[in-house]
Amino acid sequence: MHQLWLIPVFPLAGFAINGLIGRKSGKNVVNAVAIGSVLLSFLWVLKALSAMGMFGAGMPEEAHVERYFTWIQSGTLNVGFDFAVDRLSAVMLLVVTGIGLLIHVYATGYMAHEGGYYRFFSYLNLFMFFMLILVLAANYLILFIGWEGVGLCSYLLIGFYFDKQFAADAGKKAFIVNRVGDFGYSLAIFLIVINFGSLDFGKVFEAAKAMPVDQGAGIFTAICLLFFVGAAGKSAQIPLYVWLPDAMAGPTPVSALIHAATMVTAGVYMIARSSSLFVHAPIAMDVVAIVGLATAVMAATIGLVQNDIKKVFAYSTVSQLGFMFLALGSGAFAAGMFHVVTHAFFKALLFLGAGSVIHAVGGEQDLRKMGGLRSKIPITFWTIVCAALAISGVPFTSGAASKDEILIAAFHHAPWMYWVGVITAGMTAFYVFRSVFMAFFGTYRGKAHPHESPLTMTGPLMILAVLSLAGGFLPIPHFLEPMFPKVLEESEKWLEYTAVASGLLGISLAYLFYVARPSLADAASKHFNGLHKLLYHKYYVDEAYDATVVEPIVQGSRSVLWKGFDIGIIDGIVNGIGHRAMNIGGTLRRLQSGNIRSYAAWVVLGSIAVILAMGLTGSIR
Amino acid sequence: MPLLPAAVPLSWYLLLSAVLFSLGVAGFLFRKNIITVFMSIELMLNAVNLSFIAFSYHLKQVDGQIFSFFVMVVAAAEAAVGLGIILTVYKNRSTLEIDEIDSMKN
Amino acid sequence: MNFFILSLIKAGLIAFVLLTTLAYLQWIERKVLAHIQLRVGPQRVGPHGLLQPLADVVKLLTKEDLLPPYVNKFFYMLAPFLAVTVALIAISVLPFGPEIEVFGVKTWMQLTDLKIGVLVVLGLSSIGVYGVALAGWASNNKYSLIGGLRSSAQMISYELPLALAIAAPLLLSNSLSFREIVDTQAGYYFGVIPRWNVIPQIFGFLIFMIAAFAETNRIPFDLPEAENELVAGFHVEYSSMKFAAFFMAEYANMVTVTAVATLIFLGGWHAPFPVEYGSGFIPTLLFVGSGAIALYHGLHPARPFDRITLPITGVVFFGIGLLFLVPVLQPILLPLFWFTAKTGALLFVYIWIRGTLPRFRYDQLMKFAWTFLFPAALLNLLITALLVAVFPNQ
Amino acid sequence: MDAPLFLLFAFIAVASAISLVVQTHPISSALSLVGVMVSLAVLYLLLGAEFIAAAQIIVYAGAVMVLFVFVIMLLNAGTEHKSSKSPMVKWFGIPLLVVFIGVISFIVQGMLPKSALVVFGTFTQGGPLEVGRALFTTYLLPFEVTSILILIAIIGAIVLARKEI
Repeated sequence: MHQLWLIPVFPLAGFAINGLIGRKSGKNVVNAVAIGSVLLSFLWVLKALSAMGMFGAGMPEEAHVERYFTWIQSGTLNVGFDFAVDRLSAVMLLVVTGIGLLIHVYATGYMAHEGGYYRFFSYLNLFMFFMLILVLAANYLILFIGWEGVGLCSYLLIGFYFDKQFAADAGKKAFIVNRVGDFGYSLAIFLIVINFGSLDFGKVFEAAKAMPVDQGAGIFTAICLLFFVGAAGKSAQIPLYVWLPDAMAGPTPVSALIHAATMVTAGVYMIARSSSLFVHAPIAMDVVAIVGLATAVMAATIGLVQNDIKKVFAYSTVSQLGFMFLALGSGAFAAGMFHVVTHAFFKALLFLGAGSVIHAVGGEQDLRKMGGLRSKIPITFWTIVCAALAISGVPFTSGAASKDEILIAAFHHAPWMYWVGVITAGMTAFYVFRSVFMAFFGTYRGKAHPHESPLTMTGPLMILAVLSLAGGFLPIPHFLEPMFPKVLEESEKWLEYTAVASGLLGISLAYLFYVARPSLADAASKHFNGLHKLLYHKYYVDEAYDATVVEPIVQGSRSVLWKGFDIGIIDGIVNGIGHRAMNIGGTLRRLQSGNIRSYAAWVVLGSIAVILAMGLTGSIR
Repeated sequence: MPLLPAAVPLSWYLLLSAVLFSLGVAGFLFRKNIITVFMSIELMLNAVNLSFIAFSYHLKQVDGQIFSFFVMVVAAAEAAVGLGIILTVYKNRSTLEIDEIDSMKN
Repeated sequence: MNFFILSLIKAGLIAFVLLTTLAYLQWIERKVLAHIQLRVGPQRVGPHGLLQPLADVVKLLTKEDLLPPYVNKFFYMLAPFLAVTVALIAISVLPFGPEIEVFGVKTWMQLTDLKIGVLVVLGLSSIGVYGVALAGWASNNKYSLIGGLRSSAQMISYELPLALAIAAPLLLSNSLSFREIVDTQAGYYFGVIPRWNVIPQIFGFLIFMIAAFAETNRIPFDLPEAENELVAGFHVEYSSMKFAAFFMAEYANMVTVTAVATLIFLGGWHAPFPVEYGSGFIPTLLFVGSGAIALYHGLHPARPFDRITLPITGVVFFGIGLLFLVPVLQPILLPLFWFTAKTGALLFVYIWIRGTLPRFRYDQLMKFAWTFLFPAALLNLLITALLVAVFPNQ
Repeated sequence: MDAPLFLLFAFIAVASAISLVVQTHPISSALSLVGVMVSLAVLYLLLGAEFIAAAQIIVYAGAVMVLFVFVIMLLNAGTEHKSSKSPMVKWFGIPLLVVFIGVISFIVQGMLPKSALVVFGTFTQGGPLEVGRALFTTYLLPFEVTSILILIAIIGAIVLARKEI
């Protein structure tokens, strides 16, 4: 026993303490509780993992399971409250607690002047709690607890500025879209219960492995597709990605922690976790790969023209998540998880850097009103450049290592996917550097007085910058290899070169358009006006959803459910009953003389009747 | 030949209890002063207590007495609250006639 | 039938002694009060006013019995007799001494012993409220009504601390029968200090005595009868024998309460120190000593009035003192002496306080009962219960 | 001695109860009820329930009824007027009661063996010791609950007795 339960309990305690007494206590107390709880959790993760031999002798391949108590027992179904740690969750644990710790530290600087300080940190701790539950879960139901919990926290944190309409709407949107995915996920859980009689990861995967690959394909496909629906909701894949860009309404640390580094990768984690099931369902794998690739392309194209710095990075997140799903769909689960980790580093860094920039220019998020910040906030600039290099796949950075593995796996799956992926990678490099150049080069176009952020913000930036650059050398794919089914892997050098070249090309194009010849960008957008407009308005997806889903539901509810069913039938029944009751009551109320003594007489009459009845039937003796 | 038996049957106690209870009911039905009505209720409770204790004797167990003890407690609590209500009623309506207090009718 | 005859004899004896005592208690009170206030008190009727109670009885019996109009006759008549009856009944469960043998018949110096004797006394004292309340109400007089209500409220309020104060020594004695309570107080700590409940229960005793003053409507708690505030409280309309009945009830209550205090707290008829140290000679010494003093004063030429009475008294006291030395009478007389001495001492305290303390205000009185006396009694009971539970064999 | 005592106090009880019902003045009714209670206490003693008898006197006669008498005196409630607004009672009351007593006595007579005599002193389990033991062991929970009940009653009485409600 490594007392795994302590890992999530620390943040939970932090949540409870801050939530209960945070309003009264000072900021220092809130900081200490929030950061301390996550720090303790992180240290406990390190202790538990090193006790398992992760950093030394090597971790055992089977999971370490801790069983606490039986949660649900119904018939043959037995769901325990169990936690488990294997290599996969070990990686996730480190990412979640490590990045989470950095972002907590960062947030103390970023949120220093915001209202609802204690509320923010108690939510953040609650999120950590649920995320750790999700990662530590030893069965699908516990995972579902965490799954729902992080969704709740995401909603709470997106809507953190609940007095602003758009933030509240964005929160609701995220919540509702996630519900769709959760519905798929819960259906998948039911199917698993029906087919395997258990929700335990160990038992389900044993049973799946024992089956021949081609057997039960239909049910496996169904389960996996439903899982993918859930994953698409949580990890923002087509068609459920629409909530993630709006989620940027929340505070920037939230975007970094929840909507870039951890929660949105929960879908990837879950599918990687279920890899034993997915290998039985090639159709589902193909769907995952294609949807992932489509998401990557679509989000990247939208990202090309956005002007809000956080929107750009949000679409970039969607796009990178698409890459991860591409990897999963191609069977390269380890590569997908590796990208989760590296992406957590550089995307968290990008968001935190963006936060630092926004902080510096006084809350402005529009790239067109920045510029020339390079010399004013140098630390932010250089750390963001590190992240941008990593995401663009420049050699020897973390992004290059993971992205190359994904693209190679995609090539082995289907060469056309590789090519589309390479082009997308180029676009990624282009739009990321576009925003870097727009923000940091040229002359300052805003009105604020930019200033560097405090050490609590730049410190995490620098740590993440180091990780973004050097994270590629972590032996994560090798570490995860035994967890997943084998993929044949014969790296061909030209594949890597092509990918790197596309990235570099993207960077140079961005330099050309936004530093060397700024006029070219305007000219291009004028020339491709229609396309630009289409991209700028995100393919009109939100509008389409409004027209096809939201409006019909609202209208249908209003006209059919409300006016027809509710008023016509339900109210009709209720009111009808009421009228009948009034009529009957009108007759009966003659008995209610209001005279206590008559009532008493009736009571006596009744008792005599009862006693007589009992005496005559002989039930008294 | 004694005029009376040396001891009385248990049923006499129960009959006494029944008679007292009926008199309590009668008081409840026929009296119009709300306090007297309340006292009739107490009389009924007392009658029931007598039954409890008679049965306690019959079964040679103390439990019946415990129940009558609880009845007393309830009666005391009831008297405190009930008399408070009566005082309030009197303050608001300045009458104790139970037939006059019938604003709940119809 | 032996039982009935014996009970009748005892009842007659007790009634006679008690009624005489009540009458002379009045005389003693007047005398003591007078001396406290540097007066002489009743002096005319008989030597030193000794026949004054008799004269009072005659006066009360022969006075016109007024029946004011507009009173509720039935209850007006009922109230005083209810009061005095209830007060006298309580005496029946009180023992005055141990089991004795007279002419070969063994009997207790008590009318009847009940397992629940203490509860009976408490119950009777709670019934006693009716006499007062009814008297106040039936007189159809606002002063008497207020007096009656005040008195009833006061008696109900002080009954709680009274009962709680009694409950604590009951825990020590583990019985509700007066006999057994007294028996548990026999014997001496270290051979000298009496095992009376008053020693561990000194607070209980004080609370009991304070509550007893209120319960009997005595100064400083005699609000219901406050002459200058409420004329005379609930019995303002009463005269003649009915007034005497209330008077008797009050004094009977005093005797009951002091007797209960003696039985529960002061060890009943047990001597305050062992026979081995000569407690058996105390009464003889006392009576002989006072007889000597009486003789001395009687022979003094400056007191011509007492030339006859004081020497006679002295001789009688000598005789009584010698009676205590007769071995056959000792087991009867000694316990009786101790019991009477203790009760008498407490009664003297009653009179003494009446001569000393002023009267409370009514709100002070109620506040004192509920905010101090009641919590204190409760606390005393709790602590006692705790100690009894922790040291069950002490 | 049992039978005369029973008959005497049963007679007093019934007479007092009738007096309760018949008397028009509330005070008379209240004192009649006290009479019922006191005679019932004696009957309890005959049945071996010493503690309950004492509690009957102290709690019922001494506390509850005093409260009644108080309220009656405070409100200065007079005699009742003759009026009846409930025809139900007027026409069916007496017959109903007669039927009621008849049914009950019929059932009681049938239920109990004739030989079940009440002899004073054969049942001595009603002292404070036994009652207390039962209260604090078997019936501990109900006993504690009554304390809450009494607390509620106290609060209720205080709230009701306030000047404004």
